[in-house]
Amino acid sequence: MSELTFREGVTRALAEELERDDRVILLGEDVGAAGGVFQATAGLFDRFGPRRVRDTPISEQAIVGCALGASVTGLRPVAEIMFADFAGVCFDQIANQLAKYRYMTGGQASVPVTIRMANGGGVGFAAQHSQSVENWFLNVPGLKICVPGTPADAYGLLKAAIRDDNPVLVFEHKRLYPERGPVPDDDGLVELGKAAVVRTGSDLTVVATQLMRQRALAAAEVLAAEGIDVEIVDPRTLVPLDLETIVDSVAKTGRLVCVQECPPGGSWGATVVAAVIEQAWESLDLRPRLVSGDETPIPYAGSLEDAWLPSVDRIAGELRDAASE
Amino acid sequence: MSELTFREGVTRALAEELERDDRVILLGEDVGAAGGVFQATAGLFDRFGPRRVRDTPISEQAIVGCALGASVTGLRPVAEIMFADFAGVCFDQIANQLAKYRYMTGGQASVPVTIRMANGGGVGFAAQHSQSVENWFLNVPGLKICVPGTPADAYGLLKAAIRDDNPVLVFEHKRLYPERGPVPDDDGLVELGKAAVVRTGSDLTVVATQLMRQRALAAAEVLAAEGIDVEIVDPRTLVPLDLETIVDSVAKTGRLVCVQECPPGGSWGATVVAAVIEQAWESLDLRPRLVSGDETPIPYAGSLEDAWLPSVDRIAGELRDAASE
Amino acid sequence: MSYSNAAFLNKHTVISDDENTEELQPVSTVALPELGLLLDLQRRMLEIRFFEDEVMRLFMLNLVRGSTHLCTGQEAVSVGACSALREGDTMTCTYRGHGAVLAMGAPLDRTMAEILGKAEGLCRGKGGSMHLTDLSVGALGSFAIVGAHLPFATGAALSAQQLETGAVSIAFFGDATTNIGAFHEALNLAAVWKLPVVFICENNLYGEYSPLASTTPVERLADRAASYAMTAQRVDGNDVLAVRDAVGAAVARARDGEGPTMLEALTYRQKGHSRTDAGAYRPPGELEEWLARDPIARFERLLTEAGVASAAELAELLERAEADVREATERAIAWSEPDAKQRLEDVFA
Amino acid sequence: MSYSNAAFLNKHTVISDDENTEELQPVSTVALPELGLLLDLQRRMLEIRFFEDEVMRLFMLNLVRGSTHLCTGQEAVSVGACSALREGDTMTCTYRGHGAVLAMGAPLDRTMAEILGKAEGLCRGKGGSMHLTDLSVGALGSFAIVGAHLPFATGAALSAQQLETGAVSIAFFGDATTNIGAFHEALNLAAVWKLPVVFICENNLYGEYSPLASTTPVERLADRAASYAMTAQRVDGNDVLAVRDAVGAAVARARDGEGPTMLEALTYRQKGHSRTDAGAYRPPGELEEWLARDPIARFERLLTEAGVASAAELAELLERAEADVREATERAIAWSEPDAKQRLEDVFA
Ligand SMILES: Cc1ncc(C[n+]2csc(CCOP(=O)(O)OP(=O)(O)O)c2C)c(N)n1
Ligand SMILES: Cc1ncc(C[n+]2csc(CCOP(=O)(O)OP(=O)(O)O)c2C)c(N)n1
Ligand SMILES: [Mg+2]
Ligand SMILES: [Mg+2]
Repeated sequence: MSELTFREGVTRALAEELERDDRVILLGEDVGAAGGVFQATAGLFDRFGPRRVRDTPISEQAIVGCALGASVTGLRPVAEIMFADFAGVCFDQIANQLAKYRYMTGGQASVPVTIRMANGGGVGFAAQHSQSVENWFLNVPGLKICVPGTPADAYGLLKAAIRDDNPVLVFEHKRLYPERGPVPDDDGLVELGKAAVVRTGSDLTVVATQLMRQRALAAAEVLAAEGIDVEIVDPRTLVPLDLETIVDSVAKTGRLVCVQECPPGGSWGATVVAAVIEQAWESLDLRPRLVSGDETPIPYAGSLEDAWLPSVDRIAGELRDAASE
Repeated sequence: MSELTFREGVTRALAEELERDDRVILLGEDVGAAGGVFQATAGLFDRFGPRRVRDTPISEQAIVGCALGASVTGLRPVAEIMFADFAGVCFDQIANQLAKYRYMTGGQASVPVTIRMANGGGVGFAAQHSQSVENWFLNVPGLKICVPGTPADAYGLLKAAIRDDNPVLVFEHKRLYPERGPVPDDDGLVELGKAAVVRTGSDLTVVATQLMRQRALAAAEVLAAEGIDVEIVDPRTLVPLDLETIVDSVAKTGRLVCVQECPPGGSWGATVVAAVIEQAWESLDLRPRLVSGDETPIPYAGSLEDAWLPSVDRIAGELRDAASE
Repeated sequence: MSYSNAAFLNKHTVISDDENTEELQPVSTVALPELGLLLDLQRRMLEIRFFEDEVMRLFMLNLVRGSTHLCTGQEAVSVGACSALREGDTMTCTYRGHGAVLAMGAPLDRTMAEILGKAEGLCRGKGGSMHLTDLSVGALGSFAIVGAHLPFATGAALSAQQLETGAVSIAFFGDATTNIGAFHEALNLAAVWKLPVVFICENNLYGEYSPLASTTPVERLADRAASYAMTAQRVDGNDVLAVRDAVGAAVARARDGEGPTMLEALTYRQKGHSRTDAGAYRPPGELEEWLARDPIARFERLLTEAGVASAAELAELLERAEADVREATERAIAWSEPDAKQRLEDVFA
Repeated sequence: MSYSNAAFLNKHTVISDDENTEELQPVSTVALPELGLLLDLQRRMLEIRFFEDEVMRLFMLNLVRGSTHLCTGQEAVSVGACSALREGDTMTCTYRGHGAVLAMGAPLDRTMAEILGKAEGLCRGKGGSMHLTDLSVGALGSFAIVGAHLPFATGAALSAQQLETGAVSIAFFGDATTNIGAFHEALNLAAVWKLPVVFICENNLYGEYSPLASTTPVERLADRAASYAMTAQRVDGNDVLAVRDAVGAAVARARDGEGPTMLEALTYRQKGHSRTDAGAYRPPGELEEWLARDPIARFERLLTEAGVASAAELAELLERAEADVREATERAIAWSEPDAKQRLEDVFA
């Protein structure tokens, strides 16, 4: 175990996979000489050279499409889309090309592409640089979706993503980059599709990812002091979704709350609620709840954004309600 | 009342709004001289001329962005994105620009843009021309979303969309274009955010839109013969969502099934289930269900696509199950 | 060389970059093709022509779903270009890609089977007419979103560059595709990374029902390559040897590490954009003019005039092609549709 | 004209399209500006300079959230261009748009208030540094997705054309933005519809940390206009009068129905890309070289040498600008943050 930041976890995963497999390459805007806008690729250009770590033009469609074409012909590209919100300008390449290539060709090729994107709000970047973009891709079969919430998961999921033979989107929450935590020194792969029970508890099941996992944990500590015992499950990947672990937890607690940073419409939380209801209706003692951001774009001002994002206080309040209903 | 096809309903709505308001213009690929790939704009170029009905290059980003800029400066553009799936190439313009412009500017302008798109499967167009694209935009606040299922709704929602001062996406299901039905001869506007109770019944509430509304109706007739009495609610717009009408129906029937053509993950059906649970948990006698397409891209071959899309048979089976559980 | 009038064969048209010199010029860069190859080119073009006729016939019989986009009249571009490739090279194309995929060597029967949505189809019936793909012959995909394959083509070229395979990636696309963002991004990326890729624009004068001039003020699309400091050339797209030479030269440059090329092949789509299109927008006489320049008839004349083959030999070639397509189609029709369960396969590896 | 050496003022640099003639040339198209205007241009540039310094200071004090992108060194482009507009004309720009928005006449205090996330901000605190917008002065928006505003700018021009308002739409964007798809689509649409829009590329040599040459093989970005048969010109972006003249001429053409123009203004970003950037990638000496060409110092020299204003008068102008910015900033700081409830407003009209 080493103590690393989330950002260092990402960098280490990239370095190890570049080292391990010549076919792995990185590409993206300023990922090379500059080490990435979030410094997540710092040092890799010097170490692996400009052919393996490639600076691109501001051409996200070309970045993703190039990664797809390269993956079908022998490389294992890891593309960076600087802010996840820029997935908008290459949405076709991700949703219509990358996600569907294998299927449309009847399985003729595998598509080992990883796309890393800085995700989420809470840092004052306003409406076009703060979204929880994983939710844009939930209705697009063919993509795996990673949503790490700790340095160890950032490291372990990214490595697993790079070794996976399918397109994997990895969302790195920008508020988490500086967060520290233990990261295993051995391979430390985190299997895609395996949730983590982050905290065991008997009163209530909370499902949360990324920044909200951290806030849910803090809220759980608040409630623990009040005698409410919260279980927290972090699915870590939304596709594939480890529904079993969630359902098992709900079977124990009878109560489900999904805590998410995005608006409720079309959210992963709504998807989880619908799926749990389908499989574990009998286990539910009370209505499942969503704790979400507002149904508005994300505002800039601190007073607005702070109110927009579910805070530890608000989460604690909702969990208290749910536990005592 | 006239008897019109869905397509004619669209054309009539466009003609009337072009006539009514000089600021209304149409733009899109081959919407002009050729009358549209689906012939939904047939005759309008001859009638209103090349300045009001504009053929564009194959440049969807430019089409949507141009519509946005024009809307802020005095026009009321109606853009056509030929196949809804092409929203992928202009996703940024729709989700990051159009949806957020008013909010990010603190309400300085309204954004009266309508985007029409041919949506959905069932016609053998394969994975890149068959998706239920409304689901891509559910987590993007700032857009209204129309999903007409009849000629009257195609007509009335489109007119309401064009007169609305906000961005409205109108999804026209391509399987429905040739379908006939009564269309009111007066203004016939359909208010955005008002569901229609398409069939009243007491055993089961079905929520369905577009092609699935038609199939759900057919399935309900099958079940009626078996003594099962199905109520069908068509929300007609997903944003704003008329939750009240759905909740009222569920209060009566105690059972909810959403029938949709898309995969379940991130679907509007999951969103409706989560919202109904939030508001009407006590009313539900049984677990709400989703009837959906598969979690795969949409296949080409008839034998595959027919199995992929919920059929009348499959819907009837699921409703029978739900009613008798 | 065993045929009598080789010099004649060298007199095909290369349209130079200077507007005023669109005349016959000898092409020197590529060695004169051998007899077998010449007949092969004609056979392939004929197969594609008959194939598209069959597709249309089957479409009318309701055996083809959705839409279909024929390349009739543009066979010389597909066949000329793909004949300049070697094993390991790759090709991407569009929904109008039947000809390109066949030109790479995809089997007639399994290609037709895909269009018919059969389990034996190239893509197991999942792709259909717009997504024909046969990786085993380097046909990496037919893409139905305009321009979406151009970034893909740069990726195949990146692999070639990075893995030092010596392979070249070519991509076919239409005139109207030069107006979409992905075109711009892909050409720029290819240029700045000096990727071994050849972008082949099939200028058939229309994007769907819109003539080029209504969607861009630029007439010579090859000029757009200048925005990427990229070498470009216009070529007579109805002259199979001219295309072969131009592509051959571009491919050779790419293999030598000299980077990408854009070619603009001037040609004409003899049928409508898709099945529903009767072509009402064509000015009178235009179709007839282009029919007179039909690439297959032209090459046939050339072959006879050059003494490569007799009229009888060419008639036999034609009959064989027709028969091959007919038999392949019969096989394809006889194959069964995929089992419904197969729709759940091939999502993830 | 009341100043003594008018001819001198006319000797600003226009960079001609011929590489070899980048020298001082008289500009004739635009009438010589009046005294008041000349001082106005300098005042605006000074205000922007001080404004950006204040933003940086406030950023360091943690009063500005997220990121911020200063236009220090590029003031002559914003000010010169916007001074060539008349009422009703519109402007769109980028995250690096403080200067452009101020140049259109947005109030210093409410602009600063927006950057500070105050309720009195131009956008009620919802937009922030990257989304400054003031419709009342024609500043239609600052866009944070590279290239996304170029289609928007064509839309504003379409309204002008369709509603026959005579208005012109201008759009500022960076050199690296010419590599993204939306740039290509917007310029083509503008050209084919002959829209009254002027695309002003601020070539400051870098996109974030990447020098231009690493992301495109094209050095003269104005050349890209040829892909749209669009008129284009390079201009010294650190010469406020040269910019004003070039934009003025383009705007006049646009108003006359002659369609769009692309201008490439050569300039330099004297600060990092955003707050976190120390500019390690700059070759030694480059910054110094450009500091020597600072647009404000240069124009000050010009004004004194031309006898337009004395050193003392210019010093007073500077002090006044500084004081205005300081006072506006103080007001902005004093204003309150928006009430949390306001986050739920302004989604729909
Ligand atoms: C992004 C996108 N927009 C629109 C379409 C619809 N569409 C299909 S083919 C076509 C015309 C393309 O014309 P061109 O590039 O000249 O190729 P051609 O069909 O002539 O071979 C259009 C507009 C599409 N498939 N993708
Ligand atoms: C689509 C998109 N990709 C990437 C970015 C991140 N980004 C912001 S500014 C910038 C550089 C832009 O460079 P240039 O166009 O030269 O403008 P400058 O910043 O120099 O004014 C990049 C890559 C973005 N905002 N949007
Ligand atoms: Mg064409
Ligand atoms: Mg720049």
